[in-house]
This record gives sequence, structure tokens and C-alpha cells, in this order.
Amino acid sequence: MNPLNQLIEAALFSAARPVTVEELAALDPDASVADARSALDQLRETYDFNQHAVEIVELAGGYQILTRPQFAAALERAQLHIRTPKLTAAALETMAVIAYRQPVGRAEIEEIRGVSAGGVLRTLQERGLIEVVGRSEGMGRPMLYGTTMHFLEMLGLTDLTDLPRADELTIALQPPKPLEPEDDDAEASVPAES
Amino acid sequence: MNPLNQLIEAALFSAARPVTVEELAALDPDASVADARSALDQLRETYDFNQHAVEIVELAGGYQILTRPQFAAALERAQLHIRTPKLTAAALETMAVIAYRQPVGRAEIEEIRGVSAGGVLRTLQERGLIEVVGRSEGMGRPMLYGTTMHFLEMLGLTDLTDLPRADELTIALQPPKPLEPEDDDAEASVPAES
Amino acid sequence: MTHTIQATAPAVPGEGGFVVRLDGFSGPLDLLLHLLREQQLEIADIPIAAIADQFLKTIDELELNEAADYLEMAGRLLRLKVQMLLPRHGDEEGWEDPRAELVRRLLEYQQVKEISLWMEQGIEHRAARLGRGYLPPAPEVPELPLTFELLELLQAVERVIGGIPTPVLHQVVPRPLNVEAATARIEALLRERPRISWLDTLGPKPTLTDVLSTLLALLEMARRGVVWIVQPAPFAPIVIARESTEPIN
Repeated sequence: MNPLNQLIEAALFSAARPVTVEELAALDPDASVADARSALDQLRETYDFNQHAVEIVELAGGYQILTRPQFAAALERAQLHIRTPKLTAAALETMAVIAYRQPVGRAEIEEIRGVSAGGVLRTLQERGLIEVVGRSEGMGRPMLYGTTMHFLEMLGLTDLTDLPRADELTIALQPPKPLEPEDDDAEASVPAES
Repeated sequence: MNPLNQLIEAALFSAARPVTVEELAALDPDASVADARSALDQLRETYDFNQHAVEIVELAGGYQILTRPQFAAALERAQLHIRTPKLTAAALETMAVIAYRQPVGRAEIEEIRGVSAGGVLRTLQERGLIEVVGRSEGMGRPMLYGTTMHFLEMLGLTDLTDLPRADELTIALQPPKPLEPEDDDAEASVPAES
Repeated sequence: MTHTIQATAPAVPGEGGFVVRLDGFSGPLDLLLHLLREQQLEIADIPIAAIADQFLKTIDELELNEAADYLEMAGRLLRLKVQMLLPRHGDEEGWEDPRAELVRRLLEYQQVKEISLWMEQGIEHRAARLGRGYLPPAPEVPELPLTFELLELLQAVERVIGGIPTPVLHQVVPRPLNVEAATARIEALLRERPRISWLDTLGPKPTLTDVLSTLLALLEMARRGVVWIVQPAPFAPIVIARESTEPIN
């Protein structure tokens, strides 16, 4: 392995989080982003060719070394790693609303889910999955939430466009369809919120 | 690499601590301790022969994959430039409570924030941003926290009166009911999660 | 996701009550979707009357009628039930389906559930790969100063304030619905007179919870066959009668 490959391997190993190709290039003052990219490719090939148990995965806008999925069951049994607690259904739903509506305020989240959201928002914030991204202009200037890099990381996504588009869901509802009681020719508008 | 070597590589990589050779052997029901030991030797050779930036190190009675020492300096430099450590949201909120309510005890902080504060308080103390400024008269004489000089320095303030005069904030930070240190422990209720 | 409703041993023996774990439902919309799915009903054409009754019955059985979120939905459904009973005044064209808003919310929520399921699978899939488990201790360089700015501190203050009302609200709402008391009140009135009006059952200056409690009590009594609930003519006052008396019409 050449020195840049080694340096990049060392960095990916010690970072234990996705590292961007720019950050990797900065390791060596003489290396360009293109150099870092080709070093990544060579490393990836080495891992594949020598059948290492780990591989380089593109994740959350960066690169990370992860174990290959076929070892999941054995590693789960061995329990040598630190496990993160599962998210509750309430937390997942709240995250879903935030992912699609960001930046979004608490009131809107609560309106959509039909339950109060304070506790769940705090949990998600503490787990680094969402963050305050701004404030609304509305009354009381409520905080607006968005998803974090760690959110992408946990879902194994490169960026937010990897989320399924609304029209790919079995129930497509963007924008909400007005309800037509009997006749469909009338261009009825969405009823006002009560 | 043979399957046992792979399994051991995956386990060493993902383990949060050094792994004993017995634990490594237990990964595969058909493997003996001797098998695990020879797999370790093969892995070690692979890393050396292919000049990987990592090596297998015996540590605290177990084995671990670590980056080779010659990359330490470069990685340290890189860390400086990868990110300046930021306070987490939880730490900032805890510090906000302490800044505006000092001297304040842990129970009160937890009551206001609705989550336990032990870990965060320790971090803030280690970082020299808060300190113990006294003890409450209440049961168990809990410690009371306040902000340090370093806290002021970091914010570029001369003294605490330079903090934005936020009467509404100070008032809003009043706990929901008058807080008697005595009944804290008894009533320390975790807010209902929705 | 399966909805398991488990009754566990009574927390307070002798109270006759039982504690219900409701971890299956993540809110009133979830419960409503569950009821619809269970009976394979179309969201777009909800039989409001039937669903409202089932919703009330379920939250009563699960003792959810103390949770404000479920209570609000119960109120909404009852209002819809009444609106659906109102005559439509002939022309169909100007008629706005009172269920439209609820249908929209249910569809929207169903989509949220679908996405959250997708996310759950994504998380599971991703969790099959492990990152490096051992995080090397901070190198022996002079510790980097933690940085933060005044603005961040102030934002944190606001986050803390924003978090306060929720736990307080949860703590101070004491048993908002009291169906038992309402049932007792109606029974007492019916002992004196064979027929009473809806307004009689409410007592003076009823609060919203009084109205809901009374409504729940009446529906339950009607279901048990203890009372008749009759509206002799459209818009006429609703009459509540003892089971033993003949219905008016």
C-alpha cells in the first residue's frame, strides 16, 4: 500500500464515523481530492480482493469502514459491541414527519401525529438524530427541527434524496387529495382546517 | 481469508474492548482456542505483509485492532482540523439552566430538563465550565453548581451580570412549583413520554 | 407492527381496576387506523357512527379516556357523528362531507406510518454492519477547548423553556373524565322521573369534560339497554327514558 492509502486507512479506522473525501485529502498536504478518491478505490479493492470482513461504505456524505452484513448474526450473538436502544414507534413517526417536512415546528408535528411531541423531540435531539435548524416567523417564534448527519448514518443513507419520494409510497398524498363525496367533476378544494 | 479469520477480524473491529482468545474461539462453535490463536497469527501476518495501517495488539488480556503508532501524529493533526469539539445540545441546555439559576442542585436541573443530568454535569465539570459552589441545606445536602471563570472567558464576558438580562428567561426557568430539596427525591418524576 | 393489548395484574389490588399496557398504539390516529383495518373499512368512507362507538368503547376499556390526546379525538368523533345525522337539505352539490378533514388526517398519518416503517427497516438493515467499536481515547495533545457561543447558550435556554410545559401539563391533569359519576347522576335522575332531557343530565354549568363524561355514560347505558335515547322529531330535544318505559314512538 502506498503512504496515502495507509494514511486514509488509518483515518477511516480511527474516525469511526463517515469521513468526507475532502477531510481525507486534507490528511496529506500534497494530496488532491482526486488522489483521495483513487486511494479510496484502491483500498476498497484490497478489502474485496483479500476478502476482509470489513468494507468501505459510502454513507451520510462520507466514507466509513463497516463490517460486512454477513457477520451480523455471529456478532450479535457475541455481544462484544455497544448496542443502541431501539427507537419507539412514536420516535420513528416523529422522525418521519421531520425528515419530510423539515424545517418543521413542534405544532405541525403534533397536528400530524395527533399527540403531543415534547418528550419524543427531546429524546431524538439527545440521540443526535434531529436538531434545531432555525425558528419560525410565527407567533412565539417556535423552533424548527431538521434531521442530522447522524440520522443519515443510522439509516444508511447518503443524503436526504435517498428517502422514498412521496409518490413512491403506496399511499401518495402530496398534496392531500380533496375528498369528493359523490360527483368527481367539481373541483372541490381541501376543506379548511377546523 | 478463511471464514474463521474473517469472523475474528469482524469481531475485533466491532468490539468496544479488547477481546480474549476464548471469546474469539466462541464465535465459531467448531473452533478451538488453538484455532483462534492461529487465526490471530494469520491476521497479524496479513496486516504486516500487506502493509495495512492497522495491527493486532495484545492488551489487557485480550486482542484489539489499533492503528499503527507511526500514524498517530498525522491523525492528531487531522483531528484538529476535522472538527472543533462542540458542546452537545444536552450540555448546552444544562449549562443554560446553571448559568441562569445558580447556585443550583442536580435534582432541580433534572426537574427542569426532564432528563437525568449526571453524565453531562461530569463533562461540564471536567471541562472547567461549571464547579461545585456549595451544598444545599436539604436532605442529603446535595451539591450546588455554578459557572466558572472559564465559562465567562469563553463567552467573552466580564462577569455574570453581562449575561443577557433575560428576566423572562429567568422567570420561565423557574421550576413548575416551588422546589424543596427535601421532597425532590421522593417526587423526582420523569415526564410522561407520549 | 402488532398491537397487543395486555392486561397485567392490578396495580392496586381490591380497586377492581386493571392496568393496561398500551405500547401498541402511538396515538389516537393509530388506534383509529387499527379499528378501520381490523374491520377492513375504507378510510375514504368511514362509517362514523360505528367507528365513534368503537373508539369510545376501546379507550374506555383501555382506560385511555384519561389521556388528553385520545379524549380530544373522542370529542371530534362524537361531533362528526352528530353532523352526519343532520339532514342534508336536499341538494347534494353544496354538501361538504364533514368527514373530509378526518379522512385527510388519517391518510396523512397512514403515510407517516409507512415512512416510519421504511425507516425502521433501513435502521435494521444498516445495523447489520458495525462500525469500529473501540473509540481511541483523546490523544495526549493539550485538550482542545470546547467552543460555544452566547447565541448557542441562549438557544439552549429557549429549548429548555420550550420543554417545560409538557411535563407540567401531564402532571396536573387529574382524571378528566368521570363516567362513573355521570352514570350515577343519570340513574338518580331516572329514579325520580321516567323521562329526562339531555340538558337535565348535564347539570348546571357543565364543562367540556362533563359533557363528554355524560355522553359516554349515556352511550354505555344505552348499549347495556338500561336507558332509551330518543329524538321524537328532527331537531326536537333528545329524550332519555328508563328502559322500562315504552319508547315514545
